[in-house]
Amino acid sequence: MDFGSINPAVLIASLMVAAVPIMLAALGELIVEKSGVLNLGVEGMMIIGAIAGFIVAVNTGSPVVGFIGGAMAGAALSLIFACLTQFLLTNQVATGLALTLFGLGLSSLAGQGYNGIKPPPTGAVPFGPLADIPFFGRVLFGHDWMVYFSILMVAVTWWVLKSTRLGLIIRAVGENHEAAHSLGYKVTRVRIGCIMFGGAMAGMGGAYVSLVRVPQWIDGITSGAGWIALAIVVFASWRPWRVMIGAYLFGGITVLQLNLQAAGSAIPVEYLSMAPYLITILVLVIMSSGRGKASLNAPASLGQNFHASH
Amino acid sequence: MLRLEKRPNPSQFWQYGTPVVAVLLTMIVGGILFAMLGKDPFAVIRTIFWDPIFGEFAFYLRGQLLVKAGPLILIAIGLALGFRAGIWNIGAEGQYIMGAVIGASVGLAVYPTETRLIYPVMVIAGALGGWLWAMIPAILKTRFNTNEILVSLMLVYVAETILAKAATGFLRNPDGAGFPGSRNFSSYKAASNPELIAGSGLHWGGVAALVTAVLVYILLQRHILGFQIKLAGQAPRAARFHGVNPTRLVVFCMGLSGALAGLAGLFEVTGPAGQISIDFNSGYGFTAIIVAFLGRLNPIGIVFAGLLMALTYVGGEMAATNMGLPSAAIQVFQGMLLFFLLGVDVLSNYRIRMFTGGK
Amino acid sequence: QMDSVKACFVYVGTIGDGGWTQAHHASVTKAQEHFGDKVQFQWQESVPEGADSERVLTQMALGGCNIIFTTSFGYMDPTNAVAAKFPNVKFEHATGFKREHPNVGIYNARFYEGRAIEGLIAGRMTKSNKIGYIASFPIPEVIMGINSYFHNAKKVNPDVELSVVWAFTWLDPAKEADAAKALLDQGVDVIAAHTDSTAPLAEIAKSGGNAIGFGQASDMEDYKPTPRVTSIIDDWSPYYIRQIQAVMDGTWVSEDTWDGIKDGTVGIGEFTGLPDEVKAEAEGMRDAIAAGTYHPFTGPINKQDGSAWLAEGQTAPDGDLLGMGFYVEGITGDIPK
Amino acid sequence: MTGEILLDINGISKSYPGVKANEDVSFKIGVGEVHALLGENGAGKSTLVKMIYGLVKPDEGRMTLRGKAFAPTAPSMARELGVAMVFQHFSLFEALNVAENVALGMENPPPMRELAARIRAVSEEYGLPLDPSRMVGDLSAGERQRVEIVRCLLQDPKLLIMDEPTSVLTPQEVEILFRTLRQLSAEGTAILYISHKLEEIRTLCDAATILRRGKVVGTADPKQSTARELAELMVGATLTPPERKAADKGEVVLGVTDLSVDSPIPFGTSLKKVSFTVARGEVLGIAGVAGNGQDELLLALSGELRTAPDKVRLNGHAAGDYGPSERRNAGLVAAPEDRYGHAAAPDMSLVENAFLSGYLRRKLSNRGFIDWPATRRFADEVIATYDVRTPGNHVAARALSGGNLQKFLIGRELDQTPEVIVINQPTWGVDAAAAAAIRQAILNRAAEGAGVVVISQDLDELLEVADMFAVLNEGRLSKPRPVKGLTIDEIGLMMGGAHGMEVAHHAEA
Ligand SMILES: Nc1ncnc2c1ncn2[C@@H]1O[C@H](COP(=O)(O)OP(=O)(O)OP(=O)(O)O)[C@@H](O)[C@H]1O
Ligand SMILES: Nc1ncnc2c1ncn2[C@@H]1O[C@H](COP(=O)(O)OP(=O)(O)OP(=O)(O)O)[C@@H](O)[C@H]1O
Ligand SMILES: [Mg+2]
Ligand SMILES: [Mg+2]
Repeated sequence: MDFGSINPAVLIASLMVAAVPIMLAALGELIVEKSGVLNLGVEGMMIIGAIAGFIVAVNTGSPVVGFIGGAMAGAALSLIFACLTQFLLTNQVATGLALTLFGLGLSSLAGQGYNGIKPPPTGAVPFGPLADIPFFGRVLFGHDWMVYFSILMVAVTWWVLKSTRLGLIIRAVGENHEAAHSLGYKVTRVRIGCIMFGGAMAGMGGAYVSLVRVPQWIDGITSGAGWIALAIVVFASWRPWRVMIGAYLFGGITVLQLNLQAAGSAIPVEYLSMAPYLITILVLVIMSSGRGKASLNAPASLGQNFHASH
Repeated sequence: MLRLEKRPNPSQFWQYGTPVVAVLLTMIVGGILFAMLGKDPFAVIRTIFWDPIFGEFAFYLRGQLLVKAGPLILIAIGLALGFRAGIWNIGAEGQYIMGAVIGASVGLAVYPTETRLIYPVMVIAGALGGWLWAMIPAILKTRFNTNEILVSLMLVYVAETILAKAATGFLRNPDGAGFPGSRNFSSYKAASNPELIAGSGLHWGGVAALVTAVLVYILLQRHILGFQIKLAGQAPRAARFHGVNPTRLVVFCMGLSGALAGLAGLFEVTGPAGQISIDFNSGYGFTAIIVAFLGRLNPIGIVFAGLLMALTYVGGEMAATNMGLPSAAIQVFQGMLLFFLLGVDVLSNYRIRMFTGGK
Repeated sequence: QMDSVKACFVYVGTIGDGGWTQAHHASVTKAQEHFGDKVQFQWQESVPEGADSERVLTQMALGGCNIIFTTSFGYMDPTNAVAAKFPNVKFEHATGFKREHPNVGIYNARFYEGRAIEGLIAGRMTKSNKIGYIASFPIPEVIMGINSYFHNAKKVNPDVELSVVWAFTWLDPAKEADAAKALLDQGVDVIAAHTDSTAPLAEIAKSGGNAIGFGQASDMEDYKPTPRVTSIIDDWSPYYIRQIQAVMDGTWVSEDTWDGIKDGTVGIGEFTGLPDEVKAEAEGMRDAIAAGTYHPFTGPINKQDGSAWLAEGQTAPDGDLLGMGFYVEGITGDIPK
Repeated sequence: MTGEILLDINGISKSYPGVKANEDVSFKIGVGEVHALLGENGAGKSTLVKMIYGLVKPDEGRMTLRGKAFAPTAPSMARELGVAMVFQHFSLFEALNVAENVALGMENPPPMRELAARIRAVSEEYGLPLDPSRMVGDLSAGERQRVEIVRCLLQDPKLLIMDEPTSVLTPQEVEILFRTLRQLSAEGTAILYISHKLEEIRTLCDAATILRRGKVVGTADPKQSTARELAELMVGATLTPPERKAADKGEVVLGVTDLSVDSPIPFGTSLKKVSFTVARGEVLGIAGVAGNGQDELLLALSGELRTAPDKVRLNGHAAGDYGPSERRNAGLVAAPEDRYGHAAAPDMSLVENAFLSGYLRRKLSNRGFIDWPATRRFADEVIATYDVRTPGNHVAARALSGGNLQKFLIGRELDQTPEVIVINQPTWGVDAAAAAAIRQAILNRAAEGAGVVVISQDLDELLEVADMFAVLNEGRLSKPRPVKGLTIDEIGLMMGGAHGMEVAHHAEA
């Protein structure tokens, strides 16, 4: 095998970009799950974000506005999920799956006429001479602003969950919704807020795919990234920094397998292309098998609906 | 202000009424969508729901409903058993592929031997293939407490790679000039799954689906295993108190749903699809999840849901060819159907009350 | 002689997939413009290969289509199966090899001719002597393209090395972009893609002018003048117009058509961003192929394992190409089995 | 006591579908007064206090607090006006630490560091020491209650509502709690105190209001009334204690030796070397504060948790590795504490619930196929024998009131001709009349020769039904002793004292 020709700086820089969509979506889902809700519709919200972000960016000429549009579209779609699960008490698993189906179809409808268009470019942040530092320049200072924004969001979600009253309330609602309700917290309202935040983050992640990663609009452009994001939340045992690690790991494997191919590695291609999924499964097994802190960190009322009886 | 109030007992009326309400609501909102796309909503709805059954070409399309619904029903029934027990196998697509690949491999390995034994052996191999693929998440769940939703889903991607490898490599038709795809089973009598009654669309897969529906209905209504499945889903601790072994239940439900998905794959690949090809799987495993919920996780309901879903596909295709409706619109339509069904389901367990002011 | 003809098309993707289906649909639109009201056009997107396609074909045949084009390899068996039941309807299957009934024709395009021109440009333009190819699935069509690309690059630049990345997908833009990026990271500076989206070009565009690529299936003119330096444009419209006209005239017969640059089916996009002498050389090859004076696979060519394939001056027989399952000499790595 | 009125409740009514939870309820609480609210299960006590706390909105009626109209629309509003509440079922978050739990119950909590210091200070002051950084899931029930109380104290409440605070405490812990409450009362905080334990009410409270079926049926001065008078006021009838026939002890039917199991419940308590025997005709009462391994013991006896074969012996046969079905076959029936979700499936009908545990001993299935007619007959038999009030056997279990469901579930187990009966909390949340009936049924089975294990937190109940008495404390079982001659103080010591609270209080006093 020829690892020698793979430049680690280049590899790390690539994986940081590859990880942005799943990282954003996984952070959003982390907050959703922390509040006790399991939304399996991440893929649908991502792709709606991808098309909405694309349409907005193309029509306004501003990628920034595009990302905001993607976030708003993701949040709007998640509102369907929120209404169904929080008011009509539908099964969260089924509703999430329906959301994905619906999002895929809707994005394709909305995207008609946007094929083959180039979106306005999201350029690298100008770091000037910093970018020329050997190794670190390439790894740290050559990216577009969304890469830094995604890392910032990791820090923000971590800080909010750990150190703010809002975070405390979110965790309380996800831990024991009956008790939170008795103390006078609006369980349903908190959850709807979290679901919409999750939708916005997924939408923004999707917009990153159509505006930066690819960048263009094509049906089904997110191709399963939402599912990976869900896996990463479990992998991270509901901790923001680990979401970052997980996203980088998955992004890293994806990038590495292609790099290995390009470098003419002797590992059969099929195994390389299965590798990201197999390794994800392996990591899930390792994370969930410990009966330690990781499993206790799962929100206790995850996936259960709450209905205030009075 | 509207408020929900839990019914002491689930409403019998709404249990049957909700699917009808859901379909009607979907027609109304779907109609608005079609109108927004510039199509005549009434014509589209008629094309989707009426024409395949009563229209000009109904003689052909009615059979096709069965062809399309067969695998959906077969897979959905297996999934529904698991869903009832709170076991979320959403990787049926992978099990479907593996059933087809393994079943087809067995048949192709003995090509061109013509004996009556081949097909039954292939059927068993197909079920086994799906079963094995489902055992991976089952065992990881029972041994390591790994989330089966994610594992079964990841395995779909792995199965797709194996399928590509099968189509371009180990199962490739040696007489196919190097093109991808296996031999076509329609030209290998002993291993094929033809229409049983010409023009009816009924093949062994459809028979299996109907038989399975009846058997599973009996299982759920009359057999202790069915009772245990329902119990485990509704009250897991009560199930353990009753004496259910959760590990065994996971293995049973995952295994059964995997085997049924594998069977569906085998029947499909030897029948309507005809051959292993790179993209022979067309999402039945995922659509079946919707069918399972549409059928309210009840085997008889699933038969109707499968036919309804087939109707939206077949009718949707007609609307697409004849009226230029984008295929995505049908997908949106199906998504809405599921939303409405899940949403109005609340009526069977809750009453809606009007409150004047206040709480 | 028919007054009104209904021509129907079965697509494997959506008409907005940016690649294969979009190119077919663009050709259909051209044919539509050509015929105006005389021909009624119908199409169905996203038809899965297998049982669903058989139903769609039957529905179309029942619905009065006079000629049905099935535009993906996977429709081969269903096309023949339905054709057997509707002898009065003409069927045209793209990229396959089976013609079991007199009402089935098959058609394909000699994309390898375009790959040869891309190879020539790659051989001339690479500075690192590393050129890349993003491949979809290991099937003859793709292997043929890889061989043509590499062989013609090597002819003008004996030092050139080829990296192939198998994406195992026809369309997955994120993966295609990653594949392009991986190739760029490995120092590759010319990339041809046999997948459908513009993602590889978009990725190359980010490299700041250090690498080039090609339009695939459509011109992808958004990336002109670089990184897209030329393109292979699938233009099926000449064929569609010809066959539909034949149905109208009552002169349609089953044929096996493999058109190339000469017939306009393989369009070579405008050359942009190339030095004049390379551009001239590429134009020369294009014209020679069109004139039939140059065949991209002209011996001597050995197989990867060193065994002889084509002798000096011999050109590849179509049969060898259509079933191609080997690399030519000089390519490293294995075809996934 | 100044005699100044703090809270005036006037004509409050609240209806739920099918029940009037409160009807025209009126009474007054003075500043610094300890006021008891008495009533049977379902009398409407919790509903009333939830209205005072702003969690439920009354349909009718007015309240005034210090003479000003008081109509809280949310708990936060009630808290701001000086009302604090300790819930009947804890409102705590196991995966959060003490300080976070406290912060969640406060309107404007100070920064965590400061809050932790204040928790320490206040908890010391009232003799309820707490470590703010500990995870609540790791605390004992008594400690958890301290968290609830400290949460209230930090807000300087004018009115403290306590909904059945002592059901989870040891007698010594109750004593300490009472000292705290008296201290608060002396400082001018009024306390609204709900309990079924009438002796407690008599020692603690200054006044009592008695509810029956949502209505005020009387007031009493607890200090001047006997417990029996109070009880009869609550029930509205005279009570007869269960009667027991003296039965001969037979041979040992259940033997447990050195049983140690890890708890499968998050934050649960593992069992440590539990040993005891039960003979035919004998009733072993196991007392203990909730969360000391009762659930685990039931699981280990019912077969839901398996152990090495010789740890549990049924009729002399090693049965530790038997699952629930095998143990039923061997003659053991069990009734878990949690009716909704463990002993019964709430959404299933009574018939299905009858099948749930009765299918083996009542032979309700044939080669795996369920005999529904026979199951219906079994359900009807239980309904008739145990006076279960229900519209029919087809209704969902959750549609029954708690007491009626409990009668059904106990009856389901007792009507299987069992040889060993294990029951956790037989009368939890069941009113006096039904409780008496259930206890009588248990004693009847013992008289017929079954060995019985009753796990309960209600000492009075155990003293009433048990021959032998043991205490489960942090997963360890004390040596069973004959009930005759035991004193409450001895029992309290068996229950593990006050988990170190005493020390703190004495130091302060
Ligand atoms: N700034 C950082 N960059 C990279 N890794 C970090 C950073 N901060 C923390 N980590 C690592 O990420 C992992 C998870 O940290 P995270 O902050 O999500 O956990 P936490 O919420 O602090 O949980 P705990 O309270 O158990 O520490 C740890 O292994 C930690 O060492
Ligand atoms: N949210 C609710 N919905 C419907 N009915 C309710 C609700 N809450 C209470 N009830 C009913 O109102 C009545 C009074 O209940 P409440 O909880 O106030 O009784 P309680 O006196 O506190 O009883 P316990 O001693 O068991 O705690 C009961 O019949 C109960 O079933
Ligand atoms: Mg109460
Ligand atoms: Mg009570």
